[in-house]
Amino acid sequence: MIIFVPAFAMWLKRMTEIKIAYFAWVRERVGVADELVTIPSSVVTIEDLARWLSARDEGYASAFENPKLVRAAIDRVHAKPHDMIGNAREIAFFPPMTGG
Amino acid sequence: MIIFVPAFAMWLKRMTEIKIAYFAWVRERVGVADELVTIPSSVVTIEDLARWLSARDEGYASAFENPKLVRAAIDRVHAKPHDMIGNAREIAFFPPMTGG
Amino acid sequence: MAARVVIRIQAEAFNVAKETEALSSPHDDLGAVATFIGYCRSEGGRLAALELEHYPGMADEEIKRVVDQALQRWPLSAVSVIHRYGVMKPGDGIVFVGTASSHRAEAFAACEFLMDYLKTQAPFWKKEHRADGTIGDWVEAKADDDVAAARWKIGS
Amino acid sequence: MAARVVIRIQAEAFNVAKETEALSSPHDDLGAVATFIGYCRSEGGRLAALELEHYPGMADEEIKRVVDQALQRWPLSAVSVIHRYGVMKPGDGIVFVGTASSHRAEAFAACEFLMDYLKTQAPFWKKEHRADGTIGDWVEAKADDDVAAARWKIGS
Repeated sequence: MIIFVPAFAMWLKRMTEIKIAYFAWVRERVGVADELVTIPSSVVTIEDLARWLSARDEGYASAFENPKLVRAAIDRVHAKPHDMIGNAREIAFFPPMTGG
Repeated sequence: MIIFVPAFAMWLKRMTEIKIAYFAWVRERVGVADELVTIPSSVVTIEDLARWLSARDEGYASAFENPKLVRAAIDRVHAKPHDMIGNAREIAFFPPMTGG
Repeated sequence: MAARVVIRIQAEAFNVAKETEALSSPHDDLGAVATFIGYCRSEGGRLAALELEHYPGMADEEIKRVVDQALQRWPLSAVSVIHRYGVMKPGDGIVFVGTASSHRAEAFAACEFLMDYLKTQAPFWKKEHRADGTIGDWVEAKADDDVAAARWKIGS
Repeated sequence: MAARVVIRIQAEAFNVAKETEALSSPHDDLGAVATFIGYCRSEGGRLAALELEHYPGMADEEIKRVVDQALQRWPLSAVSVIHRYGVMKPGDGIVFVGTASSHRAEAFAACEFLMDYLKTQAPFWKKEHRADGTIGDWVEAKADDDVAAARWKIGS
């Protein structure tokens, strides 16, 4: 017998909802600066997330068309394509940096 | 027959008279900051000059006792022990530099 | 001796004199201060401005990480990193990096290390505003910069 | 473009702000200014002052030669070298070197080159004045400094 517990369901939902931020031309192509996204459990790594986002529409597809040109950060720390998203609260995608 | 020409003698004298300047502990050991010296024709190189000066007195001898620690300049350009004095007007002796 | 660290991400111009003075605030064994200022260039008149976008949440944290690496690597008495964002005109200072140490080799190395890492690691992006009034391209990262950063042999 | 060169040998203190500003005097393709300031140290309280002797006739000429080498080697828009002589107290600036170029690598390299060469080639000598009031020794040249200068592979 399964008992439906609303509080537990909300916690589950929060666990898979994540903030994604975009910068520079990645932001321009995607069309938003940041968004809250509920990602499926099949999306485990940064690379998975980029692929999953690319399938959304042409803007995302264009942003991620050359994965080598897109860098990522997990919770504000530089990350690599195979790094796992885990319990991250904020993922960012952006081109190679040109500050300084 | 030799004709004595005073003007020519003065020119000869000027040719062999040279200013020598000393700096830092070389100056302190020699005891003067600079001097006009008439050097014999046997003194051809910087090394010769250092040896010749060393024979003058204890102060000079002490200044040049370790030739590796004394640097020289000919007419305000760094020189090496075997460089020739030639028609130089100013020779300087000093320790390795410690500016900057 | 704890190092005096200044990290600022700001829209306003910085005052080079004030920042340099702060690095050499009196302490008896300061021997060397190295500074670097990066300016907005017109690229031979082609550009009217550069617009710098940044990742506000991350920029400060990432620069702090880079500064911490410098502090672990060299004996520094002070480090300052100031990076601006927003629209810069040619001649405007974009970044100021300064290091203070007892000896010159350490001050120079740390200053250059910080600049190399800021270029490749700090989340800032430059967009060109052309002299003809149109918006230009995003500046592309240079392979040279990665090479410069890589010579310090610290993993990113 | 002719580089703007400043070489000064002086007893008076220099103004870091003014000297740095002069290096970045507006021109559109200035991208990078690197500066270095060398200070008088107390060596942990041991020294009351450093007295700098110099060879007035040669110092200016020798620094000019070193600056010319830097200008031949790197594309610089401005170079400043200011070296003081006389008695310096701990914390006093002794030397200011600044370079301006389009890109940072050139500005840094030229600035460090100039400092390395000033240390081993410019006719200046430091004498210690001890904190106990006595006159100390002449500072000995460091083998390190010759190594630093030698890596630029320019004959002295």
